[in-house]
Amino acid sequence: MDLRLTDQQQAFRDEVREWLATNVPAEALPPSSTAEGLEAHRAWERRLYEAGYAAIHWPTAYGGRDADLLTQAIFSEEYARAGAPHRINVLALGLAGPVLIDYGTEDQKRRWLPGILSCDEIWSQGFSEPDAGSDLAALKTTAVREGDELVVNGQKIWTTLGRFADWIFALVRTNRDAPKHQGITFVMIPMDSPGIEVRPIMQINEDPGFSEVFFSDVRVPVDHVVGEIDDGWRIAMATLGYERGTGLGNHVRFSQNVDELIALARAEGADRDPLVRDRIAQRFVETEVFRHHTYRGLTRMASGEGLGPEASLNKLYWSEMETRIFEDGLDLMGASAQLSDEADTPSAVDEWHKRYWYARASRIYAGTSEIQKNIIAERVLGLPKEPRG
Amino acid sequence: MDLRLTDQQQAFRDEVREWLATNVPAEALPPSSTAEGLEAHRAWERRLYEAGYAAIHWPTAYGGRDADLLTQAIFSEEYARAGAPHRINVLALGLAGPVLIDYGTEDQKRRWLPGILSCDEIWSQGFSEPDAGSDLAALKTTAVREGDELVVNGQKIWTTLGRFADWIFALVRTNRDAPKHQGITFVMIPMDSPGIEVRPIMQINEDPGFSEVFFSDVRVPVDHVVGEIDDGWRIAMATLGYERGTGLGNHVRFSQNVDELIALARAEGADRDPLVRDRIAQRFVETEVFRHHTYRGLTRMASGEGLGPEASLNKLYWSEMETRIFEDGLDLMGASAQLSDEADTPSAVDEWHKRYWYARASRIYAGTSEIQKNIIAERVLGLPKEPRG
Amino acid sequence: MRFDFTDDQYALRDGAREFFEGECTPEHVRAMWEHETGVSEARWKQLADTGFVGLTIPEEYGGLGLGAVDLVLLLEEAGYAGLPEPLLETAAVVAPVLAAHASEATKDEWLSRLATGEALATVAYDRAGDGRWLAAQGHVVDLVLVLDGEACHLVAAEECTVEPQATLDRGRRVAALSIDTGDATRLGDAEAAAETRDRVAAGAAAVLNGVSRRLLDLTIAHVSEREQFGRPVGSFQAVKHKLAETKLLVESARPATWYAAYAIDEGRIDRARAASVAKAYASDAAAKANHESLQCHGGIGFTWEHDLHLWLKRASALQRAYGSASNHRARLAAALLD
Amino acid sequence: MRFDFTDDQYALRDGAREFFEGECTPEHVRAMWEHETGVSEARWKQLADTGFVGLTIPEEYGGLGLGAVDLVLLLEEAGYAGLPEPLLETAAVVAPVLAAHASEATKDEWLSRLATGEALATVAYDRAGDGRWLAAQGHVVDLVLVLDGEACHLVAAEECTVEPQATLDRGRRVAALSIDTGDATRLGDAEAAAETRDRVAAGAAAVLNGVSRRLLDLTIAHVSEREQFGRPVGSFQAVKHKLAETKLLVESARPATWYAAYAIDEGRIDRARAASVAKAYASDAAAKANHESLQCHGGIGFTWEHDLHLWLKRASALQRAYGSASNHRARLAAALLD
Repeated sequence: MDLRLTDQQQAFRDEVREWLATNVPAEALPPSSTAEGLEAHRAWERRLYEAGYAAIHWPTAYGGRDADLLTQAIFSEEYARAGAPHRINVLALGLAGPVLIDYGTEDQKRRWLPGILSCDEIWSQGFSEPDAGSDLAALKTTAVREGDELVVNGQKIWTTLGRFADWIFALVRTNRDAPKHQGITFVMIPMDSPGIEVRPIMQINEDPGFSEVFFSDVRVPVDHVVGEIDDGWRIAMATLGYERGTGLGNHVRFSQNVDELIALARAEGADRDPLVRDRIAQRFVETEVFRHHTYRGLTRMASGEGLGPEASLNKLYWSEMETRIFEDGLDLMGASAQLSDEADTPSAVDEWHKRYWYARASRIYAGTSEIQKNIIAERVLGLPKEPRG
Repeated sequence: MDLRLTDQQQAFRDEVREWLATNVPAEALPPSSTAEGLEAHRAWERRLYEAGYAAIHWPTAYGGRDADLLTQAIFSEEYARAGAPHRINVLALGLAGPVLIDYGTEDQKRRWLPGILSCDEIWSQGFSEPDAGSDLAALKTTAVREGDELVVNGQKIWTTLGRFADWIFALVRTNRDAPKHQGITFVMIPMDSPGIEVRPIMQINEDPGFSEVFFSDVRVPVDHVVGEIDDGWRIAMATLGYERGTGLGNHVRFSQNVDELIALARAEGADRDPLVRDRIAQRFVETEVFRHHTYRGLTRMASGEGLGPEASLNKLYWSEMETRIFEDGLDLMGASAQLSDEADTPSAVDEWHKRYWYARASRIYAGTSEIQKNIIAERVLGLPKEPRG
Repeated sequence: MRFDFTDDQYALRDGAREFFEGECTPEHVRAMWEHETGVSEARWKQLADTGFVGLTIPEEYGGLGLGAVDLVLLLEEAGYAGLPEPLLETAAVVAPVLAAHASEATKDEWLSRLATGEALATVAYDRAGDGRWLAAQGHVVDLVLVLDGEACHLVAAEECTVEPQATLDRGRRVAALSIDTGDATRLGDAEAAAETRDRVAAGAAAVLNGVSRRLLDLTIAHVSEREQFGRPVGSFQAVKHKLAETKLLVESARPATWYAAYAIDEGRIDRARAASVAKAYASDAAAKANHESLQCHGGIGFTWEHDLHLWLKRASALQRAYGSASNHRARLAAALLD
Repeated sequence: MRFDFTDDQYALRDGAREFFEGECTPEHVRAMWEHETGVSEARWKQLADTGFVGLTIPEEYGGLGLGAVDLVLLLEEAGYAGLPEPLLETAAVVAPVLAAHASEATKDEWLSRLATGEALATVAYDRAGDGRWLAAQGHVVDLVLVLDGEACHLVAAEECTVEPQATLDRGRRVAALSIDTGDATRLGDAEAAAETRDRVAAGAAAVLNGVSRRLLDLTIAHVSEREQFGRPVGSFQAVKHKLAETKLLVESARPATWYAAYAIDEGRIDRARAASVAKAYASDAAAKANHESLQCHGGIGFTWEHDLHLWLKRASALQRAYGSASNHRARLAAALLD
């Protein structure tokens, strides 16, 4: 066991840290859900791109740095520590790009990868549907081949940046007669195609970050299909593996959250209250445990072992922990937690609420906590499956 | 809403209170799991009987007082408040007796009711089996009719006072070809019948209160069957209704437990610790809520409404609450909780452990907490049933 | 010994339920979110006309002269409906405290106007960090009852500095009030303050119980209909058990709250304990209902257009207002251990 | 950056596992419950002969000269096996503290004898209410390391008044010791005491993690086999989710504990925090494992003849010994907030 960095890793850390110290905007950018904020975020992404930090995990051949997992983790940690802006094109950098690299044709790579890297083209993800939910493969959006085109009809939901995205990578059903997990195709669709309508979803935290996307006879060239027609489920499943590198800096964020909780307790004059102290200490314990768990998983992945179903332990852990952290913050505020804006608190109450609802959403998206528990029970513990209804 | 007692009820309360004050032994009786303790408990039951308190809920015709539910509750509360000895023949007074009163022939009533009332005959219950557990109707003990006798073979488990009991009322399978819930018969079996072997079960609290009972070709006269052959499941289900009167004094006991917890906190010098105070207050809240819940249920039952599946809310509530009370006590003791005897604590650590394990057992017996939740979900909330495997 | 309501009390409850089903639908509640003041004067007037607002006001002032037990089921229905108007503050707290502790002159000045719905009242119980008071619907009320430690004060709203606040739950807005109190504003003695505290706690518990019931009902409806993996979500044991646990808490909170109302009406010796027990338990039950209901709804529960959040936010606010569960436990601990 | 053990460390772990599978089966543990002292001298001697007891003792005294990271997996296996002998106290605490802080004379007197298994040691960390110390296997040890606030003391057992206690877990007995400490018995400075405290916490966490794993494994085996309502108990979602939650806690506790061992070996600045994090989390994980395992076993888990209770009682004892979760959280709160 050796948690020190090599000289080379240390040098990379120093380089990243210095670059971020120089380049991270002093003021937080406006929210990317506004047109103004989006431009500011695009400019920031462009800066990252020019410095070679846009996608360090991509192969060098496609503009990345071929960074190994540890190097990615170092970058993610420093990025989180610096409080740098959230990444807006993560779905393209983390999912669409790697899918193209692994499954795309050379033409497809040339067409799409550069725009992803430079953030000239923003991507959204078209997997979820209203009637599918946790049961992703129950998707109903259809694509019927007519000559060299697919004609797409249906509806996607929970697409990020839907209003601003240039492209959507979507799963569509190309064969209704095939079993549920077959007959699904992975296709890239321009968001300005005729027949696409985007309706923002107003969320309960009043954030319009997600949209519904409706497809009516949307015509897509067949060469926008990645992989083979009817073979999209396999690719969709492969994207789950790409997510393994995405949470590497999360533990830094959670530790920062506990620091904010401590600052809040002090500001509320509650830091001598033993009940508050006990809860803050418990949140600290949980974030520390998560940090060690992250490093442990990192080592396993770096040595070529997949996390496999144990990724569910990770997801379940942090989403539940995050909810508790923000709920504790609201409890600390007491009756003031009902306000939606209060300048007195160190972290504005608004911001707490927003993050609290996000945290609660994290128990739903990317596999609900209940589904994670099923996976752990059946695939980690080996318990017998439920009888099918 | 009127929680006052009528003059008549008040008079009964005073009478009971006075009788208990005069008659309850100053020293706790030895455990009824010992021969000596059993005799002492029998003597106490006899005293109750002679004073007319053995089974006040039974009809006057059979030696009871025809007491309504409120009167029963008054008796149970006073009994608990007085710290009177636990009742040893509860299964007979609460289940076998009422079954006989409702389903027995006149001969059967004459044969068994007097011995129950006077505690001359002690009864155990033969429902549970090792392979049945929560799924009571999966019982396998068989009874084959041969002339005027049933020949019983099989095994019962978790029978109380098995070693000392004179009789056992048992469910046996008389028809193997019938559906699971049919072909079951309710029968009274003398425990001194040839072919019965009783093996005490040593529990993890080192209490040998339960036994396994093995039946090998045990011959029982057919007139010991209550109701009709093959119609025992209906009677077994009816006994669930009889239990409604049995928990009426429980809330007094739980409030006493919280008082003991407070005394323990003081003795451990922990009563100024805000974390301890918060937990004790929570236990108080829970016991108070339970008390009100009990009175509410009592009023509903007294006005002729059955509790029905809401009895599951009650069972779930108290068994979980009781476990927390005793777990808090162990936490208060800290490292000393690992000792199994320590004279310094106000309630000996031994006693806490014993009650802690009992409390945990209460989450299993008479329908596990999980089964109670199923009942609440399906029969109170009306949620759809699980598909059958 | 009868732990139940009378037929008259149930009839009042049914009347309130019917009224809310007509006049306080989710659409009505939603409309208040966008409304200028967030309070419907018309609905309040109607509520007053039916006698609900003046329920606890003596008949000589135009009320029904009833008590906390008569009101408690109405408060629960108000929570169930998501009523924006300050029925809790006006009818469960200010009116009865005035009736019991105010001078004849003060009663003459206010009680009839409260009964007719002409005047609204609120309670200043929760303090903001800066010495101001947070008061529900403080921006539209006429009268404020201030609970300041061991003393109660009565202040006309026009004598306060009133600053409306942005609130998470725009169906129950809060204003920050700066209030000058002194001997001139004092109402009654320490008993008036103690009684006020208990009425606030018990009343808030009753409203919370209604909110929790609504959260549970919305969720039962959703999981009974919504299918995943070819079966209703509500047929999964994990979902069942969550909702069974929630039901247990919510159903247990109700008799405890009813008892607190009874203890208030009867001046029982355990009144203060009963009120804290009710608010502590109801708050925790609401937190559980909040958690499980959103989780069982999945993504749809996070959308503005779904009604769930109207009650999620009410639950979140009332759970922490008027003394959180841990505040009330601390009060109980002092009573039990000191 | 490598958060993993070396092949050598895994080989040691495998050796320990194999040893325990042969010499510390449930039947062996059970035998200790009825044994006169509850400690098998023969097994301890064997453990010493394999080098496990002396693992952390410098080679010059006949040990292997290894560290806390090398030992931590062995402690976990000891917990998994339910080992009655004081490996935690001797090898994880007393030996390394002596090696680091004792005088040459003291080291000469004790370390070789500890390494050969000739002498046993324990730690006096938990106080009984009456000023005595509770010490694991205190009735059979030769040497006692006392952690008294900011000071460590080393006392020969023969100089203590030793009173064996009845314990819930007769596989790990406890004696009450009356100990005279003073300048003559003091060992090292405040740092020695701090290090001792951290070694106790981290070591106890490691053993607890093994206990929790065993509880979970016993339960998985049971619910996979036991049928109710025509299907394995483990196929019910409620059971699955309980055990998934337990697995989450237990698996998360392990890397945190390994890190604490690493922080001890490396003298990291967050050593004290890491040790408290490990013990707090491992204690709560053990409490969860204790709860769910017994519940999932149903009635059979309450019987003396079933092995489950051997680990239930070990979990219950170690969860509260050497600083409970809330004790360690209080320590962390002081570090974070004061």
